Amino acid sequence: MENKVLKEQVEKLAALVSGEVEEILGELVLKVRAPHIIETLTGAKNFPNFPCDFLHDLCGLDLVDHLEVVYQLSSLRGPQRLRVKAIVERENPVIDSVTSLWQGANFLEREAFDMFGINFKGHPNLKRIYMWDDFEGYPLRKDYVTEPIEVRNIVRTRIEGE
Amino acid sequence: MTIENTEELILNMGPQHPSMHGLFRMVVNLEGETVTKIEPKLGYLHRGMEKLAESRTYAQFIPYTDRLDYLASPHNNWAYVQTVEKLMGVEIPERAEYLRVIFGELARIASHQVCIASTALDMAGWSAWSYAFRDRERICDMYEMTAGSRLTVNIMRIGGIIEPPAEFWPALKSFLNDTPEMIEEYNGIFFGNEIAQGRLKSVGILSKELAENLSITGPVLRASGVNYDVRKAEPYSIYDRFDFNVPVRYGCDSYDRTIIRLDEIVESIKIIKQAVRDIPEGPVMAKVPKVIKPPVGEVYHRVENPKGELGFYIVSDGTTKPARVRIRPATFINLQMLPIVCLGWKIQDVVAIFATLDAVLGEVDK
Amino acid sequence: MDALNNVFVNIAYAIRGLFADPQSVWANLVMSVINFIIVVVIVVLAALILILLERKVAGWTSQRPGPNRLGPRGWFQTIADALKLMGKEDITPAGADKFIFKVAPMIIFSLPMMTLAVIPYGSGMAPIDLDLGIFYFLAISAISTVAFVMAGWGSNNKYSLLGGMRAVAQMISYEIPLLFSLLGVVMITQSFNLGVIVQDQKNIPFILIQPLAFVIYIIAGMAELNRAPFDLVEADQEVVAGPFTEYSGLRWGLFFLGEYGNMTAVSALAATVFLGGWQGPGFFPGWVWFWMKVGVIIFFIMWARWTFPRIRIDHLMHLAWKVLLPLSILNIFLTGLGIYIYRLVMGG
Amino acid sequence: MDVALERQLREDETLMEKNMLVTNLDKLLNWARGHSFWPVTLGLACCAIEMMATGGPRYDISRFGWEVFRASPRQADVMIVAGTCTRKMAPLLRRIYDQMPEPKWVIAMGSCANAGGPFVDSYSMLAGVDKVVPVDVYIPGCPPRPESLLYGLLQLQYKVSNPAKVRLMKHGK
Repeated sequence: MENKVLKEQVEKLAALVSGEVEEILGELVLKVRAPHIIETLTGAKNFPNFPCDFLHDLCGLDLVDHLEVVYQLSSLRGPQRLRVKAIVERENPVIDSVTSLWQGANFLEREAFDMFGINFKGHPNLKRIYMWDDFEGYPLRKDYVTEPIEVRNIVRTRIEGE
Repeated sequence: MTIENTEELILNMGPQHPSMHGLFRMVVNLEGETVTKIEPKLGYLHRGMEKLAESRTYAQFIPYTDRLDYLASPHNNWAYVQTVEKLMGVEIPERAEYLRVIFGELARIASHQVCIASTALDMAGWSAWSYAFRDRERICDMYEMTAGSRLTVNIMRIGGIIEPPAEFWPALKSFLNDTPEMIEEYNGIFFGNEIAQGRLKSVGILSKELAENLSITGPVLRASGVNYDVRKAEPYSIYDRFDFNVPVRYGCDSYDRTIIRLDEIVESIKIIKQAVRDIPEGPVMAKVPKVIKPPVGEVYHRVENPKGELGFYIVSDGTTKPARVRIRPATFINLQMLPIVCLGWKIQDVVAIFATLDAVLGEVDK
Repeated sequence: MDALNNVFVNIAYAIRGLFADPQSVWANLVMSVINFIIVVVIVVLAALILILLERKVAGWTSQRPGPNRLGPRGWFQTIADALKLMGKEDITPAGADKFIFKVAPMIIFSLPMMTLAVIPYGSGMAPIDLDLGIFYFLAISAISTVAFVMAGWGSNNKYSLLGGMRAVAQMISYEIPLLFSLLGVVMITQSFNLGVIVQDQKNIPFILIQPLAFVIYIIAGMAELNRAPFDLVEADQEVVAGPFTEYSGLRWGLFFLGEYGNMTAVSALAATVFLGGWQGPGFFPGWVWFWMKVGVIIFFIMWARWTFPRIRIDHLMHLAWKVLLPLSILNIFLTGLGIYIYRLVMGG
Repeated sequence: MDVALERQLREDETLMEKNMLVTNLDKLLNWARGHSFWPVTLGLACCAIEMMATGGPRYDISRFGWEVFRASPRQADVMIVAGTCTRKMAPLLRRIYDQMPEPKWVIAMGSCANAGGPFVDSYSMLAGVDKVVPVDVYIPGCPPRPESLLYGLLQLQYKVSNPAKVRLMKHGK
């Protein structure tokens, strides 16, 4: 019942932002293009009866021909769950930051930037979070080749201030 | 007279610092003893788990999950194997579910004990630290009987769990019998202490709205007055069969964030007692194919880790290795409150607030 | 008994007797040197024993055995530690203010020797029988603040600086209640001389007349010593090791010696002023009683250190200025009132 | 190794023991050093919990007099590298090592510190801390049990107290 109402709302939203709705293993997935992401998430956050207002997780995903940013939404007041996927180009991965909607997206977006090189427009402090600042490449992309062990064993020089 | 050209003291705490629970680093701006700005810096323990998962088979990745939140390793195993089971559609036997709950709750107790211990230690309460570690050893013994390892237990399998040996049950029973005394001791030596209360009470207020906005989960969220626990809200495994409360506190301060763990220990003991009472006989492993090859698809599953919600997002491309394993580390996200909440408090409070978050860097940095 | 009681005094007489004129300058000089050596030995021995005792007490409070492998019951442990510290490299950081950096541990180490010199260890056994004993004691122990600041500043380390600043705030604040708590006793005895104060406790130790002052003294004394729960200066978890962060090897060992020497001195003063010093109900010679009383206070201080969490800096200031200081002033007032009434009644 | 070389080595050792003035002092100092390792708190990952457990009531490292975990590397003798050393951490690890005063020793605790452990093929990992600092004792395990850590420290104690024997052992004797 709840799921049905939620599905209707998601479909309505999908029509608004020209996205697609799928159901994978009992969970609603809404796929949109990157420029619509703020619109979509604002819509999901303000669903009338089942607001998906808790950003659970945000992560990047490499599908070889394109990148995706996956948002896991849920709510602290209900069972509703929604997965929003934003399709980002591989060559020029740019998407709007959602830190204005959820402050909690701060570290998560930095992580996605660090691991996939996705550029979050409007992020207050978009720097590498895990790797050191002059690290090259985006490790979680499929085309990233881990350096051979001989290279990795050369100790890098300390960055001033560390 | 006003003094011009004063400078803030920029203090670099960590990564090697006794109160940073491993390799956390933060750059603190100080005005006297008062904090004006904090910048957390992570990644000194980043081991690239998610990348490693892509070159391991599904079963091979289970031991790696142990090393995420190493204080509650059964929970990490549990979250991961459940996600894979969900992807494959495996039903696991009753007894295995009960055993998983028992080990999960034991891990919760052990993890919370370490949290209480390290909070006490960060405030120089040495005795409280050693009391909690003394009791934790008994849980480590129980792990050891079953899995042969004390910390990184690797206890769960895709489709089941290890059957504990016969001597596990008396050990568990005697541990459960001693818990009331244990809780009494923690209360006496740490929570009842005037200085400890003065250090923790009404310090580091994390309001309910801020907590929700920052995606904070777990005991930290519940200490801010939000009654949300995945075990109740979206019962996984067999949590819907047990009668337990979700402890909620409304103080939003460091004290509540710490003592709520003691409340959770009490509830966990309740759950274990019920599980021991109800546990059926039977097999502990489901029929799972030798080569685990989930169908193409993706699944997100979360469990209530002692530190917050631990989520696994697995994308399968139909081969024996996952295409992407995303770990949602609870404390990584919870840490975001640090720069906001600590402002205006003393440097000593920052240490205490950080301790109450119970950050485990293995999970934060992955 | 008497012979045992006076064994050290008699030895001193015997040594003086070796000179043609027992009160000559030369005899006094030799006695001073001997006294000095004795005090140094007391400081070093106290530190060696107390460090082991501390580790044993730490073990006891946290249900561990503590050091027990090296020698009988682990008694050689501190000797090994001390020898090891002597063999360590002595690092002076490049950015340090070298003179201040090197002088600070010496000052810290010299202070307990100066203070312990006026304590009467037994009847007639004060190395220096000073008329202004308490005054001298407090004045000298106040210098340690300077040494802490020197160590904190000289190290050129932010943690050290923070620790040094904390030391100033804390030790100056607690100096005042410490001083005021002793004034009650001085009012009763009408003397600053520690020997006289001990003599006056022949019938009743002052802890029974001045219980409030004793409590204030112990708390303020612990704060003066930077012992937990007031160990903000060298708080491991916040400022790494405070002013000592950059010190290594023997220099750091001197800080250690100084710390434990100071602890002995503060406990010795407490034993002298409040617990009756070497006065005891017999059984043992007076100097044994004295050290037993000192031991009890030291044990209490250690016990508190391993049990209590660390206090916060604003609570620390609150405790000093808003609780201890008014209470100590109240104590002085009550003592004065008591003396007045006593005189009225006794017709003094 | 041939017999002649071995004999020569032994003679060297006896010569040193007999003729060097400082040998006896050295012996005393080595005895002291071996019984008073003060570790620097360098808990990197999972092994740190076992290191803490070693300090806890059950295993109690303080029996041996090694419980004085110093926060400042300046006052420490032993660096117990407990856990995974990543490439981001490696220069800092080296720096902490450099800050320790001589004589100093390093114990690599756990598989990660020994050789990278299960994470060795990850992009951010260093395959063992011996690439950064000279390691005296390797303790295997993931994580090693507290008893293993104590045993490793005892081995280090043996090494420190008997430098001559250890020098000979290095040549396979």
